[in-house]
Amino acid sequence: MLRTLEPSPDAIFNEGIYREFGLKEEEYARIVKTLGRRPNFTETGIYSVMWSEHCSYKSSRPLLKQFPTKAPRVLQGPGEGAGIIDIGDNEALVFKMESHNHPSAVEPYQGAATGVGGIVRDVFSMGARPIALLNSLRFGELTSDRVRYLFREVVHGISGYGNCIGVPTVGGEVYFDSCYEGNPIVNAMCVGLINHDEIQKGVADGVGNTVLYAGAATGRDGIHGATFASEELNDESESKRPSVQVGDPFMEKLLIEACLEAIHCDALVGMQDMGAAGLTSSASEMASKAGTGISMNLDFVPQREENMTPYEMMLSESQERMLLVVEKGREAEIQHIFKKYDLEAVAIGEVISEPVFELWHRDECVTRVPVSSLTDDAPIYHHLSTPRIQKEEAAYVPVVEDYAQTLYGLLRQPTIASKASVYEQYDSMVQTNTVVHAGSDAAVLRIKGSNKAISMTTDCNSRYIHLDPKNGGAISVSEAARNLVCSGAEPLALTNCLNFGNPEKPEVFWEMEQTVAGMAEACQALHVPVISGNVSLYNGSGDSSIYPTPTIGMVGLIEDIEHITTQHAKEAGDAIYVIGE
Amino acid sequence: MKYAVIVFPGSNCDHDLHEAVSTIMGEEATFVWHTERDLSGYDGILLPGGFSYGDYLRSGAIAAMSPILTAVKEEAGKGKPVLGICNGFQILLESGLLPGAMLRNENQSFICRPQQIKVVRNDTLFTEMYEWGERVQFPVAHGEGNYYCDEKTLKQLQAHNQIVFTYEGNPNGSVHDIAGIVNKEGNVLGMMPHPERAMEKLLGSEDGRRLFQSMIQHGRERYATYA
Amino acid sequence: MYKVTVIVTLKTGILDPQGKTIRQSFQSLDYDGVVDVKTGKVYTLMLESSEESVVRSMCERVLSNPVMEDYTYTIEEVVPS
Amino acid sequence: MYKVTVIVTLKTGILDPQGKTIRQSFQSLDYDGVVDVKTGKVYTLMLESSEESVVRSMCERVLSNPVMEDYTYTIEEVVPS
Ligand SMILES: Nc1ncnc2c1ncn2[C@@H]1O[C@H](COP(=O)(O)OP(=O)(O)O)[C@@H](O)[C@H]1O
Repeated sequence: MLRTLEPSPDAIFNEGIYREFGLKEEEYARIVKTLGRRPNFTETGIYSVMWSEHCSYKSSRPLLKQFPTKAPRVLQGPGEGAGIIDIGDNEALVFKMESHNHPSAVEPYQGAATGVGGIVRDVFSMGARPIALLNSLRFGELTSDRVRYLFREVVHGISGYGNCIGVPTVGGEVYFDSCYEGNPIVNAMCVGLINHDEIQKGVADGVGNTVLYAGAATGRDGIHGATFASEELNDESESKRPSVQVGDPFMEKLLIEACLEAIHCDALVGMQDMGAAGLTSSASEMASKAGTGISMNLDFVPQREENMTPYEMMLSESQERMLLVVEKGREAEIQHIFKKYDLEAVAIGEVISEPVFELWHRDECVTRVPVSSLTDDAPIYHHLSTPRIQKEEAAYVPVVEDYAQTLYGLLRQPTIASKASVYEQYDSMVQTNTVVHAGSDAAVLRIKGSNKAISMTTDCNSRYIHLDPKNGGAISVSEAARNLVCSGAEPLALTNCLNFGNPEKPEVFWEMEQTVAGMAEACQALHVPVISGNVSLYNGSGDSSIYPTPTIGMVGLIEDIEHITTQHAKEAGDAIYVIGE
Repeated sequence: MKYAVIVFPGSNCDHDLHEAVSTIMGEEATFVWHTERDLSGYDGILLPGGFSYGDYLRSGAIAAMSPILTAVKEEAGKGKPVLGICNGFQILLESGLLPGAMLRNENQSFICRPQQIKVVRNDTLFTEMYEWGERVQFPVAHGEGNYYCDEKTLKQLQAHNQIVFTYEGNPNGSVHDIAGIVNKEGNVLGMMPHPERAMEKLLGSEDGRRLFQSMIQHGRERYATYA
Repeated sequence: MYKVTVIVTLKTGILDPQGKTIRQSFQSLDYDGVVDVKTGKVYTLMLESSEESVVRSMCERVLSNPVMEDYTYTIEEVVPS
Repeated sequence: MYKVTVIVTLKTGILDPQGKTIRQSFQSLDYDGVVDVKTGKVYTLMLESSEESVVRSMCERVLSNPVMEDYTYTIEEVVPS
């Protein structure tokens, strides 16, 4: 059996194996102090993922506090799978944006596809029907074969996944700049529609209630954190185990329908998708939010591969999986719904009163740690911040000899040129709500059964932010708001994805501080709260970082479909006005 | 009139089609899950677009093997209208209800946009309300809409007047610009473009309405003769 | 246990745009002498029995569409490890 | 002229949703004893030369993504007819 080959708690300490999990000295010491003992292999893995930047926001949490998150219409701010904003008539919009940059750099098709899958799960796990997808993509210059390949396959991946699940992709943006050469940016946003009384939360409430696992079986996908793979631990093929996650949009479509049917069954207590750090983060977060504990028996976890260890099951990032908490004794009602869609929903554990996270495997307790130590009490870092000194350069004054040629030259720039070849690969019309398609400032969807419409856009001009992070951050938010207003909408709220370089570099951290401050200021001024978001750090290749890229996804409300406006010129002879400075 | 909208795992235009018939045309429409085996209570059968079974294997292939297709064939044999749109068309091809097969689009990519379509037959039960040769606008949205058949089959399609819609400006490489065909009897129509997405001016086109109107009108007349 | 490898290719005469695209990308990467590229699909089935009539029916009814595709298969006995 | 047949399959452990769905559909069609179905792609290249190092590089750079796929190939000399 593989597990017997796992290093012992003492070996993990003596040989410093925890470092290979990405844990710092003080973090390991903190775990030992919390537990009053040395963590075993599974526990070390669990802490390493829960305390990773991705799950704990340990570098960015202090900065995010600056964002205004409250407003009369906000029904759910940051903290749940996605934010929720009221649009009246008992209806609300659920939305969030997320990055899948690193997976897309390795396997662009699957990286982008699973990025879409993940953000869609965040939305329907709240009980909302996903009604629109947007994205924001950035690549190096199109002059290299590798970049062309990444660009083509990322777009195919988004189209392959989004089209299959029947959620229209209605907008987005594509930029090309050499700073993204080795590290493309793939951010996906999903918007869902929900009735107020259908809102679900990811909570493990009610001691004794059952924890159900639904969807795809768990494989060894995405287990990469620990590079310990010392050859004596595993045989050769094992050590080369691939970590690429493959998406199954067909499974996702079935999950959407099953979960949205399940929310009408009052046996359902809570629901959350298994995203980054899969079973570990979903289960511990659900318990943390309810102030309960959770105990799971890993023998019952559906497995795609043989001899999976607790470590592998807990860190797997297999896609299309959901965790549900269901009233004890009423499991069959929920299972019946999943069965109709040929989906498994298996009881794997229960909610317990003691606030611990407890895992059993083959009659052995393999993990027992306080829930809060995984979530709320994760470490926080206040990194050093040093202003990046902008080299003083004489203002560039272009010399334009032939305006027509210059204009053609500009229009030929891939960043400026028409993106029709991209967005025509996306089904933008399914669900028959799309009134304004990609190609205008913002996409507009009508809300069936009402006179209302909603408008949405993704924006970020990272070059401005590179030149002046604070102003640039404010400009991004303002640009998004302007795009909505131009479509006839009142901006309601935004989500964002903060794509930055390595926060341990003082200049990068300074950029983050400044950018977030600028964004927050613009949000305050425009009364647009931030209701969800995501942070992606360590973007860059070699020694260089990407430009600061805080992608904004903003959503607005159009009270009357009569007010919908598009940017296209309508008729010869119409007058043109310039408003503003 | 009462229509069945067949739902396969992975169908995703089922609701759009249902709404087109019910909310917009005001007829009765019922979702029928793919495991059912009896469709005798319906006046017409609608196979929606989407990605049945994820389009795994070949688009429409796995759905074409599901039990309900036997019932679809039975009702088609009785002369009831059967309409397959997009994935529904692919299912009709894979099940042999219509001749030919679908290849991937020539440019290898999914394509979604409004498309000009020419009505080349207006004497089918689905197209009576169009002018002959009329250009209409229906959106297309597919990755495998490149209709293929061999020379002999094409000759037969032409000989029996089975080509109903053609593309103006072929978006996917289809043989003879074919966008939609009927069976010899004229009661089974498969088409790649989406008339159910062309029901409202607000969304860009309402040219699809007359297709459903024709079908419903025909059903009423048929009903009247039998009654 | 039997390992059946089924190869499904487009019938001759049917345009294979994907093959053409791949041939072009070989060219742009300076691989000379690529005269033709054809694409197809492979299915590897693990079966408990190896009756050829069954395998053929699986190929014809499920794995290929005779309107546009041809198939070939090989059967190999494998000893489970 | 050489005919090179390249078979590209997913590495073990990588999810093959298509294979899984096809296996289930065999079951529902009452083909028993189908233990596993894996899907892959096949490329038939016609090349003017058969240098193995070139073929391997074509497989690695163009025909497969080494992060998730394995490939095998066979080379066969063919006399143009
Ligand atoms: N990746 C994408 N996905 C969907 N739509 C896109 C994408 N990229 C660009 N678009 C659409 O193309 C239009 C033009 O985009 P862009 O060239 O970035 O101009 P701008 O930023 O001035 O709107 C926008 O309406 C946008 O929604």
